[in-house]
Amino acid sequence: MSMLRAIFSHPSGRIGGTIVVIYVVVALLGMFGITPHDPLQQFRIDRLHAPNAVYWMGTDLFGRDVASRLMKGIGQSFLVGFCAVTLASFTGTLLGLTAAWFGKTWDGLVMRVMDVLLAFPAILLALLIIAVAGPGTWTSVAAIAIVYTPIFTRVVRGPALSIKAREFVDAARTFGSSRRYILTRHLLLNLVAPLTVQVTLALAWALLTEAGLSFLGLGTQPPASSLGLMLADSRNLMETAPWLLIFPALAIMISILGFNLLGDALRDILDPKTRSRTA
Amino acid sequence: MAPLLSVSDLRVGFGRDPRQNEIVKGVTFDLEAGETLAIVGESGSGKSVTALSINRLVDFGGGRIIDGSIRLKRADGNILDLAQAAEPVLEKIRGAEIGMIFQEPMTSLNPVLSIGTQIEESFRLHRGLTGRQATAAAKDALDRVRIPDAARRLKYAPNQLSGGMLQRVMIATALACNPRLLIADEPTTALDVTVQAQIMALLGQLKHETGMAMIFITHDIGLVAGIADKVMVMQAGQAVEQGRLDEILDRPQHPYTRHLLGAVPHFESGRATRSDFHREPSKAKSLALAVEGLTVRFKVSGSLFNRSPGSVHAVENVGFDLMPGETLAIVGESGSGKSTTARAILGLVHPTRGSFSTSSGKAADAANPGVQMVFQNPYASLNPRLRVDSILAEPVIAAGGRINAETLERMKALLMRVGLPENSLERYPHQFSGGQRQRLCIARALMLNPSVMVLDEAVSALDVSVQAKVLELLIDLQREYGLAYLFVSHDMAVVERIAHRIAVLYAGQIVEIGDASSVLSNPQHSYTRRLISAVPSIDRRNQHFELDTRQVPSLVRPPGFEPPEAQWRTFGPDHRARAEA
Amino acid sequence: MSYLTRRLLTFPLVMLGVSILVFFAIRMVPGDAITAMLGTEAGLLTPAQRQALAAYFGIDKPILVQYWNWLVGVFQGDLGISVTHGKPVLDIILERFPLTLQLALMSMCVALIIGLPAGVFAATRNEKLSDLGVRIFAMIGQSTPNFVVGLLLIYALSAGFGILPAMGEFTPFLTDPLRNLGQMILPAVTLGFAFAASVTRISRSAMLDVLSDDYVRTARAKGVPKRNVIWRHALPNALIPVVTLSGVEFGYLLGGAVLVEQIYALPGLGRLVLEAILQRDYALVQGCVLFIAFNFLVVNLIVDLAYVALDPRIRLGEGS
Amino acid sequence: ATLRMAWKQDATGLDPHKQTAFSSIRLLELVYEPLVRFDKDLQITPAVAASWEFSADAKQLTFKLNPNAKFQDGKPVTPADVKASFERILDEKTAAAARANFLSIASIETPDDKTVVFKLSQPDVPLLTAMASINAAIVPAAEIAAGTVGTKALGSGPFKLDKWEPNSKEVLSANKDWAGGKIAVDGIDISVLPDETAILAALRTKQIDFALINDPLVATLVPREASLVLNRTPVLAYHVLQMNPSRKPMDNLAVRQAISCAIDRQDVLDTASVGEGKVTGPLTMPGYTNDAGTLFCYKRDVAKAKKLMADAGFANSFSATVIAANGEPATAAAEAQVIQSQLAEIGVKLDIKMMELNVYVDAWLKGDFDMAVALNGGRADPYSMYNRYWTKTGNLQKVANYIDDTLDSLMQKGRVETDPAKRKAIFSDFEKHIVEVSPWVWLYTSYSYTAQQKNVQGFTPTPEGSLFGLSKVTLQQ
Ligand SMILES: Nc1ncnc2c1ncn2[C@@H]1O[C@H](COP(=O)(O)OP(=O)(O)OP(=O)(O)O)[C@@H](O)[C@H]1O
Ligand SMILES: Nc1ncnc2c1ncn2[C@@H]1O[C@H](COP(=O)(O)OP(=O)(O)OP(=O)(O)O)[C@@H](O)[C@H]1O
Ligand SMILES: [Mg+2]
Ligand SMILES: [Mg+2]
Repeated sequence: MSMLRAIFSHPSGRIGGTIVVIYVVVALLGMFGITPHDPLQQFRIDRLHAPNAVYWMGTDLFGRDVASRLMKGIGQSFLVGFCAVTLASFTGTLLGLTAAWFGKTWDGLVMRVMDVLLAFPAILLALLIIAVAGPGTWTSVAAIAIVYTPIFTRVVRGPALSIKAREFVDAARTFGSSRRYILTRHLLLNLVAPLTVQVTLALAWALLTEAGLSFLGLGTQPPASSLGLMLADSRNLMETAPWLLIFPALAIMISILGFNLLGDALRDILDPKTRSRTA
Repeated sequence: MAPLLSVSDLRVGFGRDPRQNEIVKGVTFDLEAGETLAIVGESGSGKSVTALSINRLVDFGGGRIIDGSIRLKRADGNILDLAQAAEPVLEKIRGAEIGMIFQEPMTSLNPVLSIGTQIEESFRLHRGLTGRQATAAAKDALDRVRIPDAARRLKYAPNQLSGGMLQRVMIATALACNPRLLIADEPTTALDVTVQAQIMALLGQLKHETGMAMIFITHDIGLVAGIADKVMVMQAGQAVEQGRLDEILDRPQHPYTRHLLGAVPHFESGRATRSDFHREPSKAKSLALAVEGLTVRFKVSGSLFNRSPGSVHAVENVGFDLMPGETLAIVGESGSGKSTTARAILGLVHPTRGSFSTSSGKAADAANPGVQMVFQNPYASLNPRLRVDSILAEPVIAAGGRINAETLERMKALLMRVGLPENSLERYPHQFSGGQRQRLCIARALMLNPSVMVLDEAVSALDVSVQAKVLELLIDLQREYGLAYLFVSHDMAVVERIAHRIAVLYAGQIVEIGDASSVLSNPQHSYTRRLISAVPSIDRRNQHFELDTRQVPSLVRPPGFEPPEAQWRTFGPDHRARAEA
Repeated sequence: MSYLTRRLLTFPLVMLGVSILVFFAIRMVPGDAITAMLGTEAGLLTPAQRQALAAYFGIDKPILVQYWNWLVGVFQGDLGISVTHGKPVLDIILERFPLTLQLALMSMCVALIIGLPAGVFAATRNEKLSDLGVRIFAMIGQSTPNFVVGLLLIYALSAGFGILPAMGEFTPFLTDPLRNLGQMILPAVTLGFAFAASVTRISRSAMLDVLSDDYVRTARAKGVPKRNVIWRHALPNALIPVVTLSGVEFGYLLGGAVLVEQIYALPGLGRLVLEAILQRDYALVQGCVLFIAFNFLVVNLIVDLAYVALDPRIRLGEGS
Repeated sequence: ATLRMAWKQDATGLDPHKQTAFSSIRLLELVYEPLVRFDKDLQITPAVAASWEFSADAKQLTFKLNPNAKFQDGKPVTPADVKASFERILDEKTAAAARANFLSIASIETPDDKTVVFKLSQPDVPLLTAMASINAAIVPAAEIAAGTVGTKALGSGPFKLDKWEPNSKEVLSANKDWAGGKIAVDGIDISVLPDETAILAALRTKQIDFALINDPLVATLVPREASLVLNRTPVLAYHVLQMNPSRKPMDNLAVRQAISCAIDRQDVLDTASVGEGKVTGPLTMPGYTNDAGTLFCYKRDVAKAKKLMADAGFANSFSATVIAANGEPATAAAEAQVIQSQLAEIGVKLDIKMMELNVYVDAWLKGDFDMAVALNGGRADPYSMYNRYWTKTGNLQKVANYIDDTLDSLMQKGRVETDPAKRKAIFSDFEKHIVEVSPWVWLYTSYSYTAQQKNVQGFTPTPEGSLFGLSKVTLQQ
């Protein structure tokens, strides 16, 4: 609660928070099918209509309502983004934390594997995963998650190493606290701040990655919509029906803007050093 | 004749609405050429803000001068009100007419530029020197602050020098252009006693040589005696008292000044030691803690292109014992291995050699609840994200206990005992002051009824008045529970008040150990003597500090190095010192 | 062991991991070089024909044998022969690499030339209107997918002004610098846009941090003029995060920028790998990925060394 | 002047006997020549051969070679080269794509230095059209012996391939000695521009003179530009919804027919291809086409479809998966979506699965799909076009997964019939029958597009999409 208040009293937090909240609402509406029209229904006599009173954002090649598809697409993109980031942050945190704590061989092993994943061109990694498993929502989630896991691992391991050297951890060790207790209560709890910031930023990237994958035809499968797929489909219609490009592009930009602003605000709020400052 | 600097009714505020957030609330003082004004007061009283306002550096921290004037007599005799001056004029004055040094030498020098570059910069800016000339001038400046081998050191980066050296570099930079006013904002607070003494001596000498005026800010009233002509006491943004040095020290008028003077622990050369415990060698069987031959070495990792040059011999063959109810203080300057010794006993670092035993017979290590530790920094040793009840419960959980009504009772009782309100349990560490947090740490250490407490600089981070109260608490607890303390500190005045015995650590080795009053009143090892003579005291007024430019020896030894066997000499029943070459 | 030795020793390990990953992953993808070449007509092949083709493409032996042979080749500096190009893989990569390198360098230049001053400027105008302007620009830059930027740029220029960089055929810089730059500037700007935005934000926040550091106050107390305080004292200290970011981004760019290369029809590494995957040119995929991974490791190492050069405090190899 | 040209997809290899991808064939047709080739009306015209003749029993085919025909290294094309080429194709080790079409060749004789005689084991009329393919190109016997056919492009065609950087560019120069006549341009520079909007942009800014376009959405934008000309030619390749009759419930005739009746082919064409094309039955080649309106359920009839479904016991609904390849053709995803929406009306729930082309091909070849959206290549002859699917021994019978005696016997009859009118009748019956039993739903044929600047003249497109017409192109200043 106090977190929310802090976000909304922070200048960029207010804007970012509002954007994210609106998107989440729109995404939920889209996911539960509360849209002006059925996003899948093809009003084929109304193909490629420019935005008007009936179709607020126009219709696409099939006469589907762009506004409804956009809502659904936001839902889809957010679903993929959220799931992927949750998965990546979870695995990354687990690996980073244990690597920092146990050090030595385990650290070496984890970090080398992460190096392998990092050194492997990200888009190719995603591409291979999707090609092997076949495209679809959950494959995209897995692919994006695998791409971002090493980043989270690194983000966690660094601070975890420094927290490990903090005095309260030493103190805990002098009492003989169990490893699990120290890992969860001391390290993890104090990693919440960097993780939160990273999560918002990763959400923004995940949206972009999802868009890129769908753009290559590897993400969301038609007739479902996602922001990237809508952009990809509009590519060759850019001149005949610019609204097909403009609305999804704006939607994606504003959402990423929102996550970035929110991330900045969280960074300020959670990090005392930059308090009262915005980036 | 107008004074060199005349500040009148200075008001400074911060933030969007500076008037609402006034930090300095009407300060007035005059300063003649060649005079030294000491500003004292506790943390947050506005000393630094006042100082920064004089050369208008507050502007960059978001501060604004709301009211008042700062009249400076310039070299040509003109008088300029700095409070109204424009930035370009101020740039000419800063560094040239007003020099400034800060508290933290480590962070006050630009880490990525060599110290030579940073000193030269002053000469380039204000004297128009370039190239060789500037370098030569910088070398002279380093010579002036008695840095040996100045020519070579010019190329060093700040991280290659010790704190004391860096502070001298800072002074060299500030004095580069012979300013007529030097502002020193707690120049020695971050340094340890021996180095502090060196810096004070240097400032005294330079003041003498150049005849500059100085504003010296400190919260340690003991330091003031040695250097100041005038003293101003600040509290909550106001100057509550000011006058000549002797007037203030001997006849303080304001209650706050009196309180400040009373709280300072005065070092009394062993006359103020405790006498509530006597060691009886016959009872040696019931030792609370015995340490033998403790040696800790850290392998130095190789640099970018080089292999490891060897290891740091942080602690070398240290041995002592501790009886229930007794306090052994370990003193020594920074880097002498005090903390490493303490940490090795708790099992936080693995000793290379050595053995411990405790009264329970078990080795003292991480799983032994009989030995507990209180760390130096109360801010860092409490997990900021845990509530006090979880913090206190941790040792119990670690020892396999549960949180039941009984533990809860014990928590409350201990909180009461260390003087914290009962509702503390539901609060977070950041909702306590520094002294309160240290009490929390002490309560936490007591949760498991330890027999030995290791206190590593447990009161060093606290304000003087708070420090006194915590010390009192520790002594009470010792009496009550029969605790044995291993008290690590560099502050001789504090040590004198709490220790029964003292061990002096130098470069990882004990050089002198014995009964506190004997060691303090009759130090035998030259290093102990040096430590003691460096302690400031308000009794030694305008004293001429000895300037000692010796360096602490490097502890890095090549692989396989073993130090020679020590020779001990005995001076009395419980007092031994290492023979010196 | 010195840091450098230890660091270099991890290279082969990571490369081995990458090689295993790429080798087996690419073979797990359905379809092979035969379907890639013949498409649905591959169904017309008799078993003997199929066998002959498999032998031709070198995919007839057991997979572990294939891996071993390939690995042995790699150790001898032979990345194999690409079946689509009919040339040694290394030759093809080295042919394509200059473009990718140039593109990466140019986008980094674009990013640094725009981003760094913008970030520094914004930091010194903290909370002022101009600061806000810079930040909004940076946010927009970061939140626009670069394929959208690319498509819009091409459309706007070609339909609106009738100009367009030469597409398709890449002219090496040394052959015709002007033509080369004309060709590369738009892709570099497209990639550099988001990159510049990140640099702006990072350098702004790093500058803000640094400007409140003690040594900046010291410099001011010495009477150093504002410009010098910023550029000589503060900036070098704020560079570390900028270098980190640029290094990571540059490392990624060296792997090729698939979408941008595709849109601007540049024959870079990104497209090379993508097409190699689509054509199941296993040797080429493997070679490219190894090459890219190696570059990434080298760039990372250089970044770490740059830290040491930038900041004498940093001593590598401690704690990690 | 050199013609600057662009296309989206590059050739995948240089061996004319092995390459089947449209993109490869487009390039190889400029470099190699078969014995004969098709003109714009799919009539057989001379290429390396100047004339040809079937024996009366259709068991012997004799060619007279063009005496001027020369390979690009200056050596004349000899009957030995022809013989070596066909032997190479027939050799299983070569893995030649068109081998199956030439299995009836029993022996090849070269009585003199201008004559080649193919002796056939059985009458085989379609053989001649099969020989018009670049997969039956004549390559030098010496190159075959040296084993350099796939690595060096040495043909007798109008252009020499000077340089090939896969997926980047080709440089072709005019072959001065070409037997087919004088070539007006000095050469052709081909750039691979993987994005068709970029191709359009390059045309607009006059960076290129000539381009191949696949996506009808992009093609329709070309005529809007005053300086550009769009050529569109109907092609033989057909868009089709393949069902897998070996899987339930597509094994049920009524279900398949219901699906066929439920699909509005014109609507699919209008939506997915913005109307660029023509609704078609299975026979897409000129001379064999029938009026589509006469075929079974070519007028959409939802009521009938529903009734058929109900009869088959699927009054409620069933679901199935349709696979389609990404961007191959460009309209695949759109077709799948329209079909999905149309079939939803009769209670068929389609799941669309888009796949990378190779993955798709893999699944397709294994017959591992419920339904597939496909663009299958056409041939000038109905037998060569369809024997692979609808004869019992067809190589792709496994893909079609449908055995029908009527279809098989009609195919065999058509194969040996030499009288064009009778052949047409046979294949008309074939068409009627296959549409009625509906293993597949034929949708439409689209156009192949080339776009060019106004000053490019003399290009004639062909229904196969061949770029051979570039040999006649002139560039006006
Ligand atoms: N940049 C700033 N913005 C807002 N408030 C500030 C700023 N700098 C100082 N203050 C406030 O001004 C008050 C006085 O600070 P100042 O640094 O002068 O104290 P001090 O007497 O020097 O204390 P210390 O002994 O700890 O150095 C403090 O309450 C502090 O919070
Ligand atoms: N983990 C470590 N690795 C390497 N060297 C270390 C480590 N810990 C301490 N040292 C070195 O051991 C020596 C003793 O350090 P220690 O912390 O015990 O000193 P100290 O007497 O407690 O000093 P201070 O008063 O500054 O706390 C120092 O030279 C220090 O640099
Ligand atoms: Mg201060
Ligand atoms: Mg210590």
